[in-house]
Amino acid sequence: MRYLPKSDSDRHQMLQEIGVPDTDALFSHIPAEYRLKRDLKVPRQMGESEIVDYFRARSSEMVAGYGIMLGAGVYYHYRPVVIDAVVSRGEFLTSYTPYQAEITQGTLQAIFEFQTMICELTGMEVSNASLYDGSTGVAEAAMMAVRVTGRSETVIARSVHPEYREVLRTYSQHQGMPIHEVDFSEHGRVDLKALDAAITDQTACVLIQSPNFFGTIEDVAAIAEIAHKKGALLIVSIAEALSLGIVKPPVEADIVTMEAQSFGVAPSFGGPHVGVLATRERFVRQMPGRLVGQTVDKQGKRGFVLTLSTREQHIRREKATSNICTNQGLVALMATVYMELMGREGLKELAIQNLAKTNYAVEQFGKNAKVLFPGSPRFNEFVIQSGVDPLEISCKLAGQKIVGGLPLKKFYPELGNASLWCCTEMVSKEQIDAAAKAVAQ
Amino acid sequence: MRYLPKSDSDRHQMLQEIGVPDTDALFSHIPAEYRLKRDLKVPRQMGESEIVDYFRARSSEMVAGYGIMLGAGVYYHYRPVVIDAVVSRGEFLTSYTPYQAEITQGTLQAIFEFQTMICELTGMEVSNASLYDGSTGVAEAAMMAVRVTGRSETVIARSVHPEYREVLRTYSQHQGMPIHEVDFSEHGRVDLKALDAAITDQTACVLIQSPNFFGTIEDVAAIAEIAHKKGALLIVSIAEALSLGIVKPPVEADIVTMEAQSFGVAPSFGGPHVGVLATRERFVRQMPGRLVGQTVDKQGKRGFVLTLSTREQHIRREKATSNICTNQGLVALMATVYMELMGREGLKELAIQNLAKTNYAVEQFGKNAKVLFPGSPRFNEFVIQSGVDPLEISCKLAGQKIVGGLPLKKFYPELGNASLWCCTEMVSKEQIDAAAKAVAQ
Amino acid sequence: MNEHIKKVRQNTSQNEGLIFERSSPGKRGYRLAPLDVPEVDPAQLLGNAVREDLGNMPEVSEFEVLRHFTRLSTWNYAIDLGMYPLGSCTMKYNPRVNEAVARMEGIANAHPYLPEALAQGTLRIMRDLSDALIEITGMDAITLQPAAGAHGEMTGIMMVRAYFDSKKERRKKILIPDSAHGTNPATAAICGFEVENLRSNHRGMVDVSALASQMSGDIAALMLTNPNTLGIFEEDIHKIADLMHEKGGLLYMDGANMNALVGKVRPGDFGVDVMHLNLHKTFSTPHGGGGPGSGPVAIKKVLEPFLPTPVIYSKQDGTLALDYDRPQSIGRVKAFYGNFGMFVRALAYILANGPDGLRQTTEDAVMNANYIRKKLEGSYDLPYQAPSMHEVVFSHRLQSPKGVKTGDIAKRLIDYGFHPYTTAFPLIVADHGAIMIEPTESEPKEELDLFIDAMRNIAKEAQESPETILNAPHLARVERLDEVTANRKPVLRWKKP
Amino acid sequence: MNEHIKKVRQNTSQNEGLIFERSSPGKRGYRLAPLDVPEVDPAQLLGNAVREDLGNMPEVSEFEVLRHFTRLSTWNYAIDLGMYPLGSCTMKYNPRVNEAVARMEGIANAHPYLPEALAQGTLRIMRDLSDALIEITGMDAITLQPAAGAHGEMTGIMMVRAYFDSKKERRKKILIPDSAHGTNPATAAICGFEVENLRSNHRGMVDVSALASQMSGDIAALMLTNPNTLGIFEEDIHKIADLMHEKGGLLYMDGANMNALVGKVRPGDFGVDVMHLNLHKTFSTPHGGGGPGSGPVAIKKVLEPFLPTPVIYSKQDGTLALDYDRPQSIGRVKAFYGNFGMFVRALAYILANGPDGLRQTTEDAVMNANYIRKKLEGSYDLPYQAPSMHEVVFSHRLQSPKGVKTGDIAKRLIDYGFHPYTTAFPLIVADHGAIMIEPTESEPKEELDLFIDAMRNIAKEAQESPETILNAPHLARVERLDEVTANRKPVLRWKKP
Ligand SMILES: Cc1ncc(COP(=O)(O)O)c(C=O)c1O
Ligand SMILES: Cc1ncc(COP(=O)(O)O)c(C=O)c1O
Repeated sequence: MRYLPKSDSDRHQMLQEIGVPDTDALFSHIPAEYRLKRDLKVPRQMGESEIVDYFRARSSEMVAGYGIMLGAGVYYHYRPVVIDAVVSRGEFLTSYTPYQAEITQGTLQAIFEFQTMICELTGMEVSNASLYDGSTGVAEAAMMAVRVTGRSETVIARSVHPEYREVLRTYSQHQGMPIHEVDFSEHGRVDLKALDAAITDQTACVLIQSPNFFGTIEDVAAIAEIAHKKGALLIVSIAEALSLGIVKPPVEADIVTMEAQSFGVAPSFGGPHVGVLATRERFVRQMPGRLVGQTVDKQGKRGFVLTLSTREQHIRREKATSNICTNQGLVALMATVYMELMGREGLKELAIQNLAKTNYAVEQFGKNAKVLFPGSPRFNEFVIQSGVDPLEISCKLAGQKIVGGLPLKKFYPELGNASLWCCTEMVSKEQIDAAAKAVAQ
Repeated sequence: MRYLPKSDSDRHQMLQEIGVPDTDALFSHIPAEYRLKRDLKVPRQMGESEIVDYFRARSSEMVAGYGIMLGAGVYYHYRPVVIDAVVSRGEFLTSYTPYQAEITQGTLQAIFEFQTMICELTGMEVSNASLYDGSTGVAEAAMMAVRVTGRSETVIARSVHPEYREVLRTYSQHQGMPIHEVDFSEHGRVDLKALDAAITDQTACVLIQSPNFFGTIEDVAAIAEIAHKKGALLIVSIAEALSLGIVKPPVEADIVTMEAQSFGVAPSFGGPHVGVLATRERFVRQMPGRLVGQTVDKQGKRGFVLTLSTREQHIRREKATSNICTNQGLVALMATVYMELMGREGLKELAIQNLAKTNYAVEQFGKNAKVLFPGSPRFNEFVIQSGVDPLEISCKLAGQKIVGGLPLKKFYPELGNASLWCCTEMVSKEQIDAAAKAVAQ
Repeated sequence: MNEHIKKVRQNTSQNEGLIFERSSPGKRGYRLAPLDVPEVDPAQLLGNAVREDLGNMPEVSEFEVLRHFTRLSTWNYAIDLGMYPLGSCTMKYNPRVNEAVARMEGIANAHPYLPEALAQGTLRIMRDLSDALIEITGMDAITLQPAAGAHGEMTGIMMVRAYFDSKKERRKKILIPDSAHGTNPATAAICGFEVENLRSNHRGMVDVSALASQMSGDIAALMLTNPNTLGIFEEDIHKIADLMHEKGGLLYMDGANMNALVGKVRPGDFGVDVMHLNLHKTFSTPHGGGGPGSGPVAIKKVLEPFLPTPVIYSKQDGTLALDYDRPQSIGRVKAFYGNFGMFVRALAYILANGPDGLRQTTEDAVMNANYIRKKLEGSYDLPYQAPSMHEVVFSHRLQSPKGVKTGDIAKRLIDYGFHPYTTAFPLIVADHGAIMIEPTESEPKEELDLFIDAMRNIAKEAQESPETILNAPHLARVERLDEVTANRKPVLRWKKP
Repeated sequence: MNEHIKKVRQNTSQNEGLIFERSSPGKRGYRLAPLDVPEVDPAQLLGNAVREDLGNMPEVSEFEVLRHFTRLSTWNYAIDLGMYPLGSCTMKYNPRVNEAVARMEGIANAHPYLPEALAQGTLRIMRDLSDALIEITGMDAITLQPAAGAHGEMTGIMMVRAYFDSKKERRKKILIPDSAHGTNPATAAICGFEVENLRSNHRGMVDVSALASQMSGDIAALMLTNPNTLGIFEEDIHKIADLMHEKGGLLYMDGANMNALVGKVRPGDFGVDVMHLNLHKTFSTPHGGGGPGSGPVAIKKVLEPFLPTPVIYSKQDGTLALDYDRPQSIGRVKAFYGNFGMFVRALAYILANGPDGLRQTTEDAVMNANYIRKKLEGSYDLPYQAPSMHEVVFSHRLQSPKGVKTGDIAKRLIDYGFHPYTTAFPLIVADHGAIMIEPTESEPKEELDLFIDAMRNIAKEAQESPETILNAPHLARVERLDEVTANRKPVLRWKKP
């Protein structure tokens, strides 16, 4: 086996030194009835070229070179090649969690920069080193709000990503954390009256997403006021991180939880992506996940360490703020590289391009179909109501190498033939025009 | 410009410190009439995504996923991914020629390993660090033979790669180095009688290729005897390095010059590939190109340096053994990684696979067309004589995603509709069968 | 002081500040393609939701970013540089072909909401990996959704809960041995269970009689790591499973240590009902400085109704599809289908190995651990004598009289050119003095010998010059860092001075 | 002794032997796909041409190879790690997008003998690059075939020779200034010319009066580097060109220093007849530890008939094709079409810059050199005072009285965290004491300041503690290596002990 650095004579010598006659002797203490006496039924050992062929065949069963107008939590943005150049370096790729700070300063400083930029972008004071993704981030944030407030209930907007809400439901089901959903108005934003009514003195947090699942930007300030008035925390989930390039950050929130896939991370059929949670300094000891802090070594030189780990499972065990251990380190590094490449001006410029593409698309689609939630500000997604099943539109577009919007019926039966479309900088005017035409009839 | 690490204020500050009012002042000593007062007419500055799009468009104008049965000096072999993982490391990729040994030990040791393995494979005693490619290697070798022998003429077999011979002609034309060509026999090998007749007491070297341009393996021992008998050196050029996995190395040669593209280097439309020259220890001071040698540092620790540089242009100027300076370092590193991955057994096993594929192809093609040079041993290429112009065959095969053999008329008009086919491990049985069928009609 | 160090020499290492310290207005690391649609006025479109500026986000050139991270990277240790003997972490070779195939366009660029007809390639990868993992574990079904080991634990324990809920049984507790990893109890808590500690016996294994007396109708499951975190195979595993099953309980296995078993022993064959795998350990996906991971959960038939949605299935026509209609499901644990990119890598690893390679891998991993054990016995105290599998756990008992603790020895290993072993657990090693070493199969004998030599030298130093160890590391870029201050006055982000 | 070093700290660096020292029979770093055709008996097929075995070729696993080279790589300095101020080498940022596009399948996998109809993409790349380079140089035509600068020189000088041959003129000599790079005279020799040395004047430029008197009907061409190797623009370039042309001679320009001119001045506009470019310098293709390079040769119309074959042209239908039928051609200088992979990278660089970026690049490169010059004047002797372009050449005159030579200062720079500047030439710097510094545009001000600080400190050390410098480097993995023994008793390969 080409990965194994041993010859038979190496093995022989080592077994001799161990003092056993053969390898089987090393397994002889395992009850014989459990020892496997046959080969595993997995494909035979393959050459590297065969492995490449296998995956090339799988890859060719997918779409390549298409204009994909799907968003809904996973966004197509151009990924600068420097990202892969950095994360492919063995020193990052094959390093472990930086528990041993003295020889993982590279990873630690990168995370410190990540935390800093997440704070700059979200308007929060502290950020963790990452969570699994945006969906589990929502669950972790709600659990954190419960710890912070001592209250148990979560009021969540239906305009939050449906799968994020499902994950919250899964996490909360056995923790005595009732979840209440609040509907959206005809503007595709949280129904503020209903929200106000839903909050009780047991409400730990109000949880919204902005831009929300429909691409609409919520009135965060108004919602914050409603939540805070009743002593609940406001949690804002952000699924499209790029929106922060041009949309005001949710500074009124108490916790921001974000999916940062837009920052240079490949869609990769839904993962690995990277969640992150940011909040106020005063809540730092209730945060889930790893934190990197700055310190000095014995000589007074600046250095970085994992810190406040008494929050974590390896110290606190069942009393930890979360059970998370392995997080999304390398993906957070991708996002870090992306944020540094794009920087202060690039994120803004790109966000404006997304606005422009989407604005153009809304105008074009609007000629042939009903665009829902008019009047509300949106970032790079919008919902249309078509005469026919959106799947039919998609079929028509496939011939032009375009993948159309996401049918919403499954998540929002009341929206009928609605579908959710996304226009990032990766979709061309021609593709938008073609799609807008297909929507007609 | 995103590559430039300066802000305008950096520039301003630096110009101030230099003591000039603006950048133009730094160019003011250049006669005004030569200063360009307009923009260069090159395409406007592009975003990275646009650059990728441009090259993706070019790439899609080529063949992808085809079975390519072309060889003729450039061979398709599987390239293990570790090669690119290694050469993509900035420490190798962006390092200069290792003149400063103390901080380029990585490159130096790798070259030392390269030189060692080239010696092991070719049966020579010393190898240089690389030359541009196999074709210039032939020219350098002939010039070296002239220096070594004090004679002026080269006798070269017509079964040497036609483009290699062209390069030799170009190099030698102004150096008083007459070139004589010797024909091949009906066995597709050097005509030994003609060779014997062509050698004079002014012959510095006999230059052959084995496996030769037709894929046929020359009788190196017999040729060596003929050459040596008359005091000429024997130079053996190898265009298909992989042949050394199963074909006896040309130990009778005085100089071996090789193209090592087969060792993990992409075809890349003909370059960069990597030439190398190996020879006997006693000729070392007449070798062209860089050499790495082992030595020790002040503490007695092993280390490596560029050595014997008094042969080279930067010391010897017009008396140097060659004008070569920049060589093919990174490509030699690719070959080094490849040779170490494949190693003693892998090169052999792969070479035998190539033999088997080609043998099978010869059998199949032989049913439908005349395979030339029967009876002579061959490695992974063979020549067929078809009824129709080989381009017609290629056209037929294109529909099946196969690129057929190379028409030989251009190089060998006397061979009429002959074409040169290559079957490496990358060509499947199905493709061979399809091609053999197409040759019929 | 450092004359016995054979594995490394000193060299220069570039300094590099924070990226913010390089920022200067007007520098750019990007350039966008020009817009092909009419420009817009953000303020007009967004109203008061428009953002003014991006605060102190950096402005740097592309080259500075590349050089910044290249320099930073050189401050890291990595498997690619040398042995990484972290016990319980299985720091094995991360094959480069895995990275290559995960970046193929159709794969990397696949949107999770592509219509199924356009996503057969990715679904096939999931199915093929699932089949292989089911065979390897000897279980009946699997979900690939969990993002890491702890997430898998949560998924598994929630399925346990759902199982009892479906039977209207209300069991309140999960049994967890004292040797367990911290995520086990933390997970139980999230799933609404109380944690009951299960004692280990003097051999470092589950105390079967304690289990017999503790096991009751109130206990939903036992969370067992096998081999356990001492690297010891629970020889009484059949009794343990029987005991659990007799009282209606389930056996959960933390599969973090599957690298000791693959191809040799299958948990499904020794009574496990539910278990997670760590693709980022056993199946070679890279650790990436902390993640991403992937923690599939394999189960026996009885738990199948409770799998998270969606579940892959084959349609009549042979194409693959996703089933969302599973009323007894515990629900989703993550958006989409899991850390798909890790599935690609794990499957590539399995294909590269085949049955023979997987078995040999396990054998080599166990042999390497036993070789280290043999060579370090005497130099370090071995608190548990039972046979070792893929890792061996010593204690600092012989060194602590000199004030030298496991954490100090770990730091001194850095000077010797190695990453430290695991120090944080298992907690049952007396005085928390665990020296937990897992070499994996990826280390050649020469590297093991250097490690053994380093450990032996340090043992000697502990007797002869303990202060050398207590002040280690001496040869790293930074000396020992002040974690206490970091904790007390947390500085968690850069601020503009 | 090292307290003034700001740019680096000490760190550990892994040791690694030769790969042969890791070899053990039976280890494998590869696995082939199974053969899909009948097996063969090599001995039968090849007869006595069959090979027995492969001697001492190594047998190692894949992971060992990866780790081997990863470790080796960490012993190298690189642009990615810091400034690489090698004069005449233009060690600039090698953009990563270049690497990505060069690896696209259709491009990397293109066989040079593909039928033209299937190779339009690669031919288009060659044409687009050719057009851009012709515009940048202000010349009329170009060949991309030469593999590096020296190869380009040879191609260009052969065309000069062919030009005179076509006119039946037999000119025997090439004029070369004493400041020239070694490849210039070496090339002239290969082309069958005698080399005549041309003196520089006290300003470091061509001595025009000397040229006037030396130029004759026997001289085919002047090989001039401009800016020359002192980084000085030949201000009398028009006179020089006129002098050459008046006597029927040609002006060859070594374009190694084009990074000082691109977008600002075009050689074609100041009288150059033939010149080469180094894509691996000016156009950002990576140096790769010694190569590959690419040395296109741009020419004026009169030389066009002599271009190497083949030459690209457009057919009626707009497709591109290769013309092999050029009776006056000098012939091929290399198989196929040149180092095509470098064309891809150079074109990507040009596209990334555009006209504005190319000009700014040149301006920054010249500014950086002048900044260094300004800051190091006083600390080091500046033998030639003429304005500097992209590089500046000092001498060791102020240090040599203490026995400290340019080569020593260079070694001490290693301790300060920098790669040395160029020491080997230009030879006209008295006593061969050149300190030739080319920062390129890629260095930020902070890096330049650190370099300046290092150089100033070393200048101080030269006065106060010269032995520190003479024994440098102190902080690298190895100390100064014994080149004398290496030369005297060459050990050029490993041998089985
Ligand atoms: C025994 C054991 N269980 C569980 C885990 C948690 O796995 P993860 O980090 O993937 O969440 C670990 C990880 O270190 C472990 O060693
Ligand atoms: C001025 C000058 N001319 C020519 C060359 C030779 O170029 P190459 O190394 O590409 O052959 C160099 C290379 O260093 C150079 O600096």
